[in-house]
Amino acid sequence: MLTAAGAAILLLLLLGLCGPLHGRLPGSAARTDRIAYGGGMAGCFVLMSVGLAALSGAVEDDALSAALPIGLPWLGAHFRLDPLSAFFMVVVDLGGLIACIYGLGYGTHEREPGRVLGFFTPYLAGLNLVLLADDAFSFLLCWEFMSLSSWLLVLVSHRDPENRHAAYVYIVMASIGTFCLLLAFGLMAGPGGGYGFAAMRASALDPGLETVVLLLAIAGAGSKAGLVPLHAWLPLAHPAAPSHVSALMSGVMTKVAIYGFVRIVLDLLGTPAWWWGLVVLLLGGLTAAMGVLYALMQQDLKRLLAYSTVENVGLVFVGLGLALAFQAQGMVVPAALALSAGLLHVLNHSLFKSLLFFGAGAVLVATGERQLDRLGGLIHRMPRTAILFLVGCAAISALPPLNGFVSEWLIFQAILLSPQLPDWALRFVVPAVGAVLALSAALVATTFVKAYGIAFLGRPRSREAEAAHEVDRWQGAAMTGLAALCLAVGVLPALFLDLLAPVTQALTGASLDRQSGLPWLTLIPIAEARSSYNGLLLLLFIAFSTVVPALVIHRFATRATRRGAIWDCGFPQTDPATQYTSGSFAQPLRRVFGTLIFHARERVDMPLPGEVRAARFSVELRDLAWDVFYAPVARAVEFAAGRLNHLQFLTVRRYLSLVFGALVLLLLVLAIWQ
Amino acid sequence: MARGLAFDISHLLAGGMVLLSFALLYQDRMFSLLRIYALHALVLSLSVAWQAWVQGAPHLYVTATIALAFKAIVIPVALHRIVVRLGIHRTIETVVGVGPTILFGLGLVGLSVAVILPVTAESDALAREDLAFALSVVLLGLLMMITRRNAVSQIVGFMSLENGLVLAATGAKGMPLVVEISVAFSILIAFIVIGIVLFRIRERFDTVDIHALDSFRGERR
Amino acid sequence: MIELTPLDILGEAIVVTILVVPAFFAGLLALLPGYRLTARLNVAAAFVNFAMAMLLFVARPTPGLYLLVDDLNVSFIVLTTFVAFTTSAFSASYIAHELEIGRLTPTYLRFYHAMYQVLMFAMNLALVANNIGLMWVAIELATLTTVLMVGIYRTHEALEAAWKYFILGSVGIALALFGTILVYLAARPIIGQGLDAMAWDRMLRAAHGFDPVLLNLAFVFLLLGYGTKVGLAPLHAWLPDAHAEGPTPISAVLSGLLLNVALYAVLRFKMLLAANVDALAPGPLMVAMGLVSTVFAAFMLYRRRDIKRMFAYSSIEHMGIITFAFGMGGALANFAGLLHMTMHSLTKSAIFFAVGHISQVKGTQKIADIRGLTESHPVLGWGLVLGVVAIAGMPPLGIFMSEFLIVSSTFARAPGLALLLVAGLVIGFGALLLRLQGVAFGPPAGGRAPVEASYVPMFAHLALVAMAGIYLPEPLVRWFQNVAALLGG
Amino acid sequence: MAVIFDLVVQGAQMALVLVLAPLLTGIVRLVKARLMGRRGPSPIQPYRDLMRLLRKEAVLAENASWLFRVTPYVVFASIWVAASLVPTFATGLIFSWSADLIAIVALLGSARFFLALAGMDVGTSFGGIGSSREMMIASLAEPAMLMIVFAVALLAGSTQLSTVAAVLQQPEVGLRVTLALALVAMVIVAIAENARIPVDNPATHLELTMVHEAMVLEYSGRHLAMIEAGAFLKLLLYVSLIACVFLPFGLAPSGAGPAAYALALLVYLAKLLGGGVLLALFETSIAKMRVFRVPEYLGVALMLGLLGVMLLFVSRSL
Repeated sequence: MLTAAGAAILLLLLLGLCGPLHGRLPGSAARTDRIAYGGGMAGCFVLMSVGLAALSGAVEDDALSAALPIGLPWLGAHFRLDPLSAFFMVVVDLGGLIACIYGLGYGTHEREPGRVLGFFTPYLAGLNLVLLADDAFSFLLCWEFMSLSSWLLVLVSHRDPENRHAAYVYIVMASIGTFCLLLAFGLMAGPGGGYGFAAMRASALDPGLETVVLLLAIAGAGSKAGLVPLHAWLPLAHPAAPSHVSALMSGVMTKVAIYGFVRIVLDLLGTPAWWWGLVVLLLGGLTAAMGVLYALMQQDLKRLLAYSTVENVGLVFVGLGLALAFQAQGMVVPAALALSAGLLHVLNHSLFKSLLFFGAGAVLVATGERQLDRLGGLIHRMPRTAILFLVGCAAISALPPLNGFVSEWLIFQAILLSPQLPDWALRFVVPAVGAVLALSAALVATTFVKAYGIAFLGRPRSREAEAAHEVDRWQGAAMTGLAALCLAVGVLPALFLDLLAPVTQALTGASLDRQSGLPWLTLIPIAEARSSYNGLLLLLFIAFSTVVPALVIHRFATRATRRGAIWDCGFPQTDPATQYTSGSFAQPLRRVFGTLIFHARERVDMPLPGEVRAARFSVELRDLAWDVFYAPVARAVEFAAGRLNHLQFLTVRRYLSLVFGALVLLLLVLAIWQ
Repeated sequence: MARGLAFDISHLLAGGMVLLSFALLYQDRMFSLLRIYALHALVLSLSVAWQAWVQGAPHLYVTATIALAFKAIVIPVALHRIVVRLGIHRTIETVVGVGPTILFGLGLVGLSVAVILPVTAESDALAREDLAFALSVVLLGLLMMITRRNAVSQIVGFMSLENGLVLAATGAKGMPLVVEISVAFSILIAFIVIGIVLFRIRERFDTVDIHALDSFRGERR
Repeated sequence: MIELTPLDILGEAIVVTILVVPAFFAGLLALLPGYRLTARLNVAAAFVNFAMAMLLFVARPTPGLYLLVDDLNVSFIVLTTFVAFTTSAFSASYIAHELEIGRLTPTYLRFYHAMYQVLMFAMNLALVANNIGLMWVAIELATLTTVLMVGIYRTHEALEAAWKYFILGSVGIALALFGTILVYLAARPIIGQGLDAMAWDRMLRAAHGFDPVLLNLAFVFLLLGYGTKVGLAPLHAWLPDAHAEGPTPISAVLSGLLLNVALYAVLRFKMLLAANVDALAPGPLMVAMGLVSTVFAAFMLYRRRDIKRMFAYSSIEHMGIITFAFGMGGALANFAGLLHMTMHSLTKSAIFFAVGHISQVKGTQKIADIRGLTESHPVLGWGLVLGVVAIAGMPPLGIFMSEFLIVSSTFARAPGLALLLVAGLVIGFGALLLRLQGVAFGPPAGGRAPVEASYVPMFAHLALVAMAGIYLPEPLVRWFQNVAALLGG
Repeated sequence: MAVIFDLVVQGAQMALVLVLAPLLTGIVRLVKARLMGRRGPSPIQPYRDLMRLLRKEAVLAENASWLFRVTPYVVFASIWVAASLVPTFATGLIFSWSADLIAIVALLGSARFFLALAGMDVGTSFGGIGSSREMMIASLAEPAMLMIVFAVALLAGSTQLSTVAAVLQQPEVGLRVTLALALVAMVIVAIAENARIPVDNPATHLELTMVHEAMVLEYSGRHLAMIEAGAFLKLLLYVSLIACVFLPFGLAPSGAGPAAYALALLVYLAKLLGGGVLLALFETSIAKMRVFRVPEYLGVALMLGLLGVMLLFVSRSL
């Protein structure tokens, strides 16, 4: 089984060679495109099947691990496919597969396709390898390889200075994160160098050290996943890459980061302390709230989506935090519920975030614009994209019967189990986090009403938007597939939740009851009297109540329709500029949260009576994390570099003084030491 | 010859070198500096010759000869001519005052004694005392290099440092390759002197001439 | 007298060859005119050297009074001769261009080739010397040679760099000599006077009886003396300028080899101290200097405007890391140190090859004037990206493995030190990537002339580095482990 | 057989809410008019309005998209489904397990989502203002609502409305501080969600402070009828919800006989009437507030809900 996975990964790595060959092979450049993406599809498909097979328990256990004589010499590279990695592998390769389909169409619009092709498939391979790695060295090697390849993908449009800046911030943050994980693994491995995961699982750490490992894991994996306040790189880097890569970065790579966190904290570290859950919950809640508030304020479609990723990561971490809190008390069934909720949201987010990024990519291809305020009316020119994007928006806004609602519902159910927790702090924090989640859920809906309403509805705000055209069939197919999956998970959540049973069984020692056997495929996580949900029935209900009245009205009342001028209360404004913009849409909520969270400054430049110039209004928003965490560090490094730089310009005599000083110092040390 | 006398004489010579090193530190006139340096080299050559005799190591006479001919005569003369030809100022600009420098130098001597003192006495006392003096000479030479702004006096500092090394090497009984090392060092010094003449080194090595400015190069600020 | 086997004799012959060949070619190349022939002879001599060094795996001489080949230095010898060989190949095409644009005259070319061989000779001698005095002489010779090479362009800047190098180097040499004398003084009462008391193998066996005070004092001087050559802060000042102003092949050799040779000397003395229980542990000193160098160089990387000078600072950083690793000691850290040293040599020389090409096609070494290299010169640009990514410690390249081992093994033992090291690494990483992005990406600027020199040496190095990051051959590992055990705590 | 009966009861529930919704609004309007000293329209006026609108030709703006035309039906359907999932006169309906209280809140959210989109479809400034404000109000009202849901669910140990009603019918539940807080919060949310004074004025047009009406300004004919019907249903839903959770007496349990159902129906009608009168009283006694005061007003609801939940968490341990 693992050999199939290995072969698929190798294929993916080799396909990276298509990059340099682009345009040099006989035949057209499009052919290399097709080879690379087609191969990518094949590889992802094999890997996804492997993951599914492993998850369904169809494979012998010993077929699921391998040790290769590479990597650390005396240890070798260990790979293993356990339920956790299998689940994430399904998520990753489903995303990868569809991204490859999308890439077939989207890739033809690249200015320098070689820069994408060369790293896209290795990136996919890297994502998978992280999941398979079973020792610290292989894990970090693949982890950093993943960062490296995605960094180069962010640099595809390298002529834009903003992208270069984004890529730079990204790679530095990625490297810091890797070092955090490296230190965590160093602690877990101990001075003897037990780098294998099996050895780490077996050895027990001092509680103090466990705490350090937890914090390092939060910093390392959390920064990659986009936990506030380490998130500031994410909204820069994710949008800068080509859209199918953005989809992978936001939809998939953040999931691999979550995998890293789960692997270290829930698997390798052993029994959690009660307050671990508290820390993770608080961070998750903070991330969810901040992420969505920033998302709401964005005017750049892709950046908005990236911030929304931050929000969703927060949601997943809330699930994980609850799981940790329950696990610490030995409440395994609630822990399994919380973990399932978090992991299901992992799958869901990968689906709808990819869909949304693909939609944004389609808009970008069609109009060349990412700024919401230069779009509008695309629903008429890109009907298919519009409807698929709408599905994505509805799914991410947790509207039933789509998939986003299911995972959010499950998380709420887990929160409702929390009064059973004995710790006071948790009793206060959990409901507060619940309130924050509720708030952010509502704000997500607002955010995506804004995104969809400004980009696709209304009248075109620019010539580019007016001249937009529908995208090609590959892109359409990819988006259709994702939309269908969003609906499928929403309507038949039981089937997907059952996939998670082996994962929770392995990590928490319990799993939810088998869901797919219940009548009508209803979801009953704990007990029927407690809570249940049936997406299928709800879908049928809504369909029934939509179609029947419509038919009745059309049959018995009237179906006459007339097109007329815009009414607008009798004073129609013909200029599209009079429409609401993204900034004005968000203004009421900016007033509510703005000064506190964004340091929002609104400046109005109102001409005096008699002046003929136009009035101007500008808003300045800042990402707090950037100001508080990133900028001071950058300034400190800059300052130290500036100070130390004087040492480059000394005279030889002064350099000699340094040598002399070192000598005298060491001799003094020696004299005193003796 | 009594063992005591041999010890006293070599002690005297080595101590003389430390004293002359202080004189170098103290001196602020160019030509006097060169003369004191010549004396420094002369004492070194005497000391080496004395060691050759005491240890019965004839090859050390070569070293002594080199010290005498090259360091005590050729180099000072050459430097003298350079100073005259290049029109270098005859007074030496120091970075810190002479007083503090001397005090600091005394501290250095104390330091060298302090670090050498714990050496077990089984390695013979001659070597041990010599070593403390040699270390002092080395440190004083370095101190001189960093407290003078003028290239010529810095070279003098380096050469006195090197004299300390030769003193240490000859004090180490039976050490092979001493001659080779002293030759190698002489070549090094010759290079430095030639370097001064050829390149009229200025900028980074402070100045040959105190009026020349530091012109930072390569990577300008 | 021990019976000599044929293998011993072969070993003897090999060692003599790797000394005689460069010495002979140095003389020959000083006399021969013409560019093509001499460049080829230079490559040929370097190749013979490398081939001979490889044979040392098969046969080694019995340690004599002057020469010694053991597990420790054989790795250095092979690495040195290999990089010297590839660099000579790079230099052959590089120098042709320098002649064309008139930066070098034929006379200086002759001098350059002769000096190249003298340098090879000196480095080989320093490595195989069994005598601390001989090693000192060899390192001094290597220093003098490189001083001359650094100044070979005879520009104002080059001369000044050479002068700075010369003065600081001379002081370093003096300090190292003092340390050498002290070691002899410590050894003499135990071993007896004469050459024996300066021979590595004999000293190591008897080191437990040496006077610890003298050894400590000696180590301070040796660490500072040879540390100057290694380029440890605050003794580093000569290094950036010498790298920046000399011909690029020399920068590659300096960074890739000469620093290692000096470090080799420090390691040898460290082993002596480690063998003496009463002497101070050399580890903390090396750790401290290593850390200072790493962090300092990391900060210095930010304000660099000259691309070669920047990579010179990166060399300081990496020598700091290596010194740190050896200072930490222990099987893992020593292994990592050796690996890091090897990888750094290969990578850094590859980077200098790339930089050489870049400065030739762009006609400048100013970072600000070089942009968009991956677009204007894709092969060169991506080669540079690969090299810098490797030196920055990203996988799947070799330095990642050594940094992984150093950091993870240190953190369990001394968390504070590991954090400082990581801080240095991250800061350096940030600077390198910042400059790399500026140089390799963005709209292209500067010349667009095609590269005429050969890419083979550069990519050969990078391929080795890439391979080592994923797979280290078993014999190499075992042998590194042996050496790591030799180096001790 | 029982299944068929259950299905009939479920169908009756769906029909019932549909039939009663306009009447409730009519009563509220009538009572309000009487309180203001006007005669007011007949309580069945909303039915007449709906019939009139349904018969009329629909006028669409030139650039209205399919979304604009579909939205009224979707909005109507979502609210209708939600309303029919709330136990009105009987608990334990056959499909009640398909969605719980959280899902009902989410269904209302869906309706609002689409309505807000439709408001932006034609691209007028009025539509934008309406959508923007509606979403702002919802962003604050929905978490408050969820907090109320939490409070109730924690008290009852379930998010199923049937179970909740059944549990709260038990005498041992008694009077709880949490319930009182939740009730106040629920009323506040209900007022905001139904666009009533003081948050919004359902009777206004051509006023810059309008919210809901600005959003649906472009609608006419049958589309407007569906939206109006949706609004009526929503009001009914909230009144039923409050009745079901806070005044659960008189609900017929699952599988009760027709007589019990008839009695329960009468009780339900009485509750609706009471709710309508109270709402009218409240609305006539208060002035509309400025839009930017609304967040503070809703913040109170959120705080009350959270406080209720916290109290529960704390009291559970005592």
